[in-house]
Amino acid sequence: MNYTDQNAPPGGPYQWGMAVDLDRCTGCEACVVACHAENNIRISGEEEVAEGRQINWIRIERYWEGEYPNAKLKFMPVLCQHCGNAPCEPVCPVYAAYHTPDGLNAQVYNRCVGVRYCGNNCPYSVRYFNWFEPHWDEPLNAQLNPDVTVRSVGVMEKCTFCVQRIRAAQQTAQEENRRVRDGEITPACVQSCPTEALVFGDRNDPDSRVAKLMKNDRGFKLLGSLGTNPAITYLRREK
Amino acid sequence: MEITQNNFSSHEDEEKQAWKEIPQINHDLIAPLQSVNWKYLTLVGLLSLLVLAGAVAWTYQIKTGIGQTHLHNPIFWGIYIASFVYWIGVSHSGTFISGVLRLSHAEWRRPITRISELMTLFSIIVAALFIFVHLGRVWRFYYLIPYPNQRQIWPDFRSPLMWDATAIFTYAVSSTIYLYLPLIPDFALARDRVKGWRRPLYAILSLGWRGSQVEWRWLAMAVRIISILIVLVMVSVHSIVGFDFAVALVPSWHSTVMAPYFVIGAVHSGVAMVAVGLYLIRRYYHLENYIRPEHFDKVGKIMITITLSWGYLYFVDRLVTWYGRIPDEMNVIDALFYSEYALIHWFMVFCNFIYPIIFLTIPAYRTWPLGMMIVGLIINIGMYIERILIIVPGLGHPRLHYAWTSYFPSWVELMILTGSFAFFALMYILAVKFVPVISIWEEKEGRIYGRK
Amino acid sequence: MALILRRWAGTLLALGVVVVALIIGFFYSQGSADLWGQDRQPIAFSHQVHAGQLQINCLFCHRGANISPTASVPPVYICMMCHKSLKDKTPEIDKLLTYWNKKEPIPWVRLQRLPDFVHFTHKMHLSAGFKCTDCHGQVAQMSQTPRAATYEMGWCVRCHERNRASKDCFTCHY
Amino acid sequence: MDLKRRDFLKVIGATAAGSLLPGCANVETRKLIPYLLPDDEIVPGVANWYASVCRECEAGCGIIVRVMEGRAKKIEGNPTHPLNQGKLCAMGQASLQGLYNPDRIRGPLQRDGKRGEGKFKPISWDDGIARWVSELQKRPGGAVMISRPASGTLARLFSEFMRGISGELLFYHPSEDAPVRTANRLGFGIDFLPEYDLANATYLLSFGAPFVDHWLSPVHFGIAYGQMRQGRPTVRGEFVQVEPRLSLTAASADQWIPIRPGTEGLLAVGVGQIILSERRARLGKGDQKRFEDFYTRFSLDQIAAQTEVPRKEMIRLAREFSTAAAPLAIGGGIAAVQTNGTDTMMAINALNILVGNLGQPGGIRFFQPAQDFSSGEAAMVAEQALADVRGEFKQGSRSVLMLYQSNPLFTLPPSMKFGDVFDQAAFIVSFSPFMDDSTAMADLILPDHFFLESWGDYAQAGITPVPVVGLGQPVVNPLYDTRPVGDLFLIAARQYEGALKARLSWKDFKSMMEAQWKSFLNRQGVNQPFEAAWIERLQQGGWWGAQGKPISVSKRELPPSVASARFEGDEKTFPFYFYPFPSMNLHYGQGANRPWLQELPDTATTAVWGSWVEINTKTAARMGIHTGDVVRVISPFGQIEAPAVIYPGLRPDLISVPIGQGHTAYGRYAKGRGVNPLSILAPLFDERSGSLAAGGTRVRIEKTGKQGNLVLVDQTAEGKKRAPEGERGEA
Repeated sequence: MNYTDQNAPPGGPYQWGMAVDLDRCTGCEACVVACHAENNIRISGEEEVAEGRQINWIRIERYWEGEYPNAKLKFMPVLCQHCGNAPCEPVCPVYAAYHTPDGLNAQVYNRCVGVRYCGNNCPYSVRYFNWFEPHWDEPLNAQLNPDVTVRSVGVMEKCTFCVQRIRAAQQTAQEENRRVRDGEITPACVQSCPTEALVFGDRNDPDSRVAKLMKNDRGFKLLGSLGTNPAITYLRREK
Repeated sequence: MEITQNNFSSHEDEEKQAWKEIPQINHDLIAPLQSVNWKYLTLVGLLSLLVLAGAVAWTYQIKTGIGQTHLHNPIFWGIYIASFVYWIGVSHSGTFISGVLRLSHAEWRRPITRISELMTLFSIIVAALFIFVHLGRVWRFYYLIPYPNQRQIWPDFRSPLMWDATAIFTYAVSSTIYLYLPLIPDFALARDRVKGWRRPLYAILSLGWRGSQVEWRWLAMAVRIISILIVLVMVSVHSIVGFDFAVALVPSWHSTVMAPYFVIGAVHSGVAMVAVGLYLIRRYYHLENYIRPEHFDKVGKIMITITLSWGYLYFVDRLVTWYGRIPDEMNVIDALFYSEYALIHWFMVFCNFIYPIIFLTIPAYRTWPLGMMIVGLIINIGMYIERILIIVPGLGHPRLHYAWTSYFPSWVELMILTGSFAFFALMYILAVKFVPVISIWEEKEGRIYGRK
Repeated sequence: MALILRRWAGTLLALGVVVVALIIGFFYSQGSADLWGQDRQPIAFSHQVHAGQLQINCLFCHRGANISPTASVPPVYICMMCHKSLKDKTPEIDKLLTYWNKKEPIPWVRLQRLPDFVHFTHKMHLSAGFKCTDCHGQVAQMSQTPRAATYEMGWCVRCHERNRASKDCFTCHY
Repeated sequence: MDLKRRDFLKVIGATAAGSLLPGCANVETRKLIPYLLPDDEIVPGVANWYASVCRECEAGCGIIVRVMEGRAKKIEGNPTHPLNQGKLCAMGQASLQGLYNPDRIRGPLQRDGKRGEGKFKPISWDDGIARWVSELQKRPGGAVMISRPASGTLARLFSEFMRGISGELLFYHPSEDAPVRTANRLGFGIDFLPEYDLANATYLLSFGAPFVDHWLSPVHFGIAYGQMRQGRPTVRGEFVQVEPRLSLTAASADQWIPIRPGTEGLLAVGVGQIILSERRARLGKGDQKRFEDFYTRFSLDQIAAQTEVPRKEMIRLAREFSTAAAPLAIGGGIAAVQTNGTDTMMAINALNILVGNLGQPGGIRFFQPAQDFSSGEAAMVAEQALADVRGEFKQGSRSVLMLYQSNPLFTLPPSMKFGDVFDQAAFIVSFSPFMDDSTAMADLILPDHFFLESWGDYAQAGITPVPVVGLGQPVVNPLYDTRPVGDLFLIAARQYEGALKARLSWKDFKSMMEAQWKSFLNRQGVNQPFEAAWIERLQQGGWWGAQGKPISVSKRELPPSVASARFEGDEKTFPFYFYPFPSMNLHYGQGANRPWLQELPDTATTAVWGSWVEINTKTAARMGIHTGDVVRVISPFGQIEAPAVIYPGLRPDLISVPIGQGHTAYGRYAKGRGVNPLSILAPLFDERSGSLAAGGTRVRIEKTGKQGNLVLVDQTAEGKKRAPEGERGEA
């Protein structure tokens, strides 16, 4: 029997990361619904959205550029960047926001007391707060995913890179005493993306798709000038 | 009775004369503790109602969720934090004035110190309250307290909020001591003069003060030491509150000037608040003989200095941003100067800078108590707005423009806000029925040895 | 007199401290422990008889334990596998039969529970070589099965420390 | 997969249910409810994945459904399915909220009170079916069934049933694709759709084809688009979108050409003419002459004038297109929903003929779909056919209306007066699982299972290079007292006096399917025992064969004439073109009762939970309209009011409104929300495909002075924003 820490797998630790190819993204928002389905994200309802309280762990930001007839519409999927040097982490007074050894920016719901400093300090505005107790009209709640906590009122939440899928894959790998294979883990958004604009993998594995894409010369980090060292690399759109 | 000043030939006569005044002083300053009229009671009733309303609103917010505010992504902080900062600011006045003036042996401080020290205590209580009002899960507040637990988790002391907690706790404790020490002789005085249920209480609080030489010497020393400490603590505490913002990544928060700027801002609102307090107490306790126009004049002069330094720091902060032309920062500046927040912003500048500078520089105005109170009010309004304008526009203009938004408080927030002001006032007027609002022994000391 | 008063002050202070301590303690217990009582089961099932005297393996009934996060309670069908053939009649067994005949599941009362924000997997722990009794106690000697441990976080963490398992929050809380 | 063994599975096992909230003590989770019977497939806490077919739109993607303790948790694409290769769109994933929709019809209902009052009272299944059958019996040949396009066995069942009672079966589904299909039939003489090989194209010239919004199969073409852009090491496919409104698809294009509505065909002709005249055409001997005759009929200057695309622009397009290694021209969307839709599509196909990409990689390739899998003979019809139905009811030759998941009252403009059918029909029965606008008018409602609860198969007609028959199975137990529509029809057949009994003698729909599959698999030369083969198909989610050779297209018809489209309403009083476009996530309103889709921001406007009117920036400025102001859109046939959204990607003379909202029924999330732009359309049709010319109505707009509750996720005004530096290419 092996008690090995799943953060210390054979062959060195994992560093999870993602690549987002803006030249492939068509803004179809399949990823958004996939995320809602996988992560028990509440239905905010019209009033709450009007208040600006909708929760989209991944959202498609759109930017209009130029005027008719040269108007251009650009998309950019924005989710938690899982910064290696995350502004949200040190400001949390209770360690609810912290960094895992495998490079995830974790939010521990049951520890959160809701001071919301992390939300202020996130330059990507990807942290979302539970202003009320979530509610699902029966029997919509039958769909809720038992692998993911339903966040109660007063706690901060955000993208986890579908940690439940990561942990599941790590456990199987651990039982078979091997490393997680590239492509074995796909977060809900990545899994659903038709154009394969999103790619997820282990940055520490030089042969992984994501590691290769991160070397692409179209690559850039979102708000890279801030030095947050995100785990997500964007690939610039051509033209 | 009018006290004419320079019609005595020698110190001895003067001193004799002064000794004669003592019983009168004792009587005048103990009197407020005993008289209760219907005006006072209605005021108490009114304030209690407001406080109750605030409490109800808060309960409702806890029951249904923090969503009862109008906060939303990414404006996670609103008037709760603004109020917190504001009240912390007010609290610094007291100590600053009395502490600094004590150390500089300013004679005219004597009637002012107690008034401002009480302010410190109560406003810091209100401020602390807002931390809890702000929490999303206040029933889990104890996660913020460092204590050994079976989870083996401690608070994160890298978080400015923990610095805050520590600083405020320190400050609350020290300022209470600072308030209490000079009270001891007065409590003793009250113990011997006040009848009824309060007597044993005063007895306990006076810690068996007998007024022996030794006791006086110890007291003097203690007060001197604590005065020095309190001034240092005060500066550090508000610097730390400034750090809450300075260390954050939010556009317009991330500025090195924040710490001194917050200290000055605090003193600005604080001293102004003192002016208001002075006027009211003078007016309703008929202490015209003790709080004289000269005192207002002195306070006014301090105000000018503070106003100028506040204006300087504010200007510096904006200038650097404007000169740096960092796009994300400029978005906030534009919002403040030209668009969304322009109106309220320039009103704030008027309240905090223009009005005080124009009028306080007129000597006649400074000796007009009512006018001084008005300045005080205006400055406090301005400073409160200023707190909001530090927090909201920055949050409303995050670096990814997609998430831009704006904010206006909800009725729950406003009710809790009014409640907090009422709570402060309530505590104050209850207090002045219990502690001598002017430090009696210091007053007497002043009369006898002061003019030397 | 003054001396006496000073002593009063002391006692008052002490009282205050005690009160504060009590309040904190109350909130603390609210936060962690699961206080509510252990209701009576619909059928007085005895682990002592089944696991103890009859030596039935845990996994025979709780067949989820080594293949699933949840150990799962046995289907009524499993009970009937034996009780169909067994002839002895007790009121408790009659209850079982009525449930079976009505094609109704038995509403067992849950005694061993973790909050939703804890993701515990039986599978992982069994494959790591733990025994059921390590956490659930000597069930074979209990007629009723109260919680054998607090199941509080501290209890988990200490065990994880002992066995050099991950102490990362994101191992269980997500 | 025998359902009976799961019958007692109604109650859910003892796992930490997702609905338990942190901290809260939740009563029901204090009870452990064990299964009565163990099911070999089911271990509490362990997920099972079942393969099935998505029926949310007409594409028929393969799906796999994650089921835990008998509850469907998540839907993902079936990785082995040739159409969607493991991917799935927003709408498909949201079908879970159709299954668990709180407003599903929970049992058979009959009308209580006047028709359309929406009052219903329960009825037993036996009585309900008996009533339906007797109504049919009473009026032989009087029945018309309007059904959403069924496929495979169900389609066959429907058509045989309706033939048996000598009724009429119409497979109707609102879409912009009818002209595309018709153009292929007329142009190439082929009934099914080709594979548009975007993946290997190097230059894509799209005339309004919204292939990532809702064209044919958005998922399939999404995958292909990704390939076209970055899938190949060296080549990056160029992509030009020609359409009056910058759609979601156009947003991804390298260039957007805002052409005048209804003139797309002319532009195609113009481009073609240039290609010919510059001797870049790759035509066979036979075609050369024909094509020259055709193209020389047009003058470039006139075309330039009508399309408002300058001549040199056309020349550039023609050269880029004809010199590209693998050029491909596709059409659809707004170009198709005009009175000249089919001609336009044919003119666009002609471009493909000119550059000779038929049967070539990166071009248009027809592959033989699965043969001898009977789907009956009923074909898809378009709106015009329903207008004829109205006539039949008027004369009284028809009197019974049967509705299956089709909502004509919502998807047809009132100007077509189809409502009359609902007044005149002697009897209306609906099999819809939801109380949609039309079902609310029914006399009898015999609710179908949701597709995730029922058996079904789907024979793919084109698009994929390999023949595909999808196979759907129940992934969860039925939630309510509903019955699969297939079973209903078989029961009815048994009760119906006449030859039907003999022809439809299966005991239930499942056995009919198995029979069909048995013979099908035999003819495919599968030589396993059926049981094994069947289980295999179920696990795979269907059957797909090997890729054959592209069919060589012999027929190469040109459109008889290409002119700019006709429009209803004169230019003076109605200065604007009007385009009601199928909403990205609600399509033609099917998605409106799914909260996820309602709350999914429309990518371009970020609007949620409602309707809006898109207005060009300059036009809005001219009229003093700001985002959020409620404007009135007036056509000769009616008016609607909705808040305005300033939309830079729109011709100044075009107004567009999303379809999908404005339901009068259809559950709590949809009812009374927003407006239905179809309700102000003129009864204009594209004669050749018979589909509604939704883009053919002219409108004018007025300010109402009101402020609407327009909910935008991106709350700030336009113009202020800039994309982050990296995106702008400065990082």
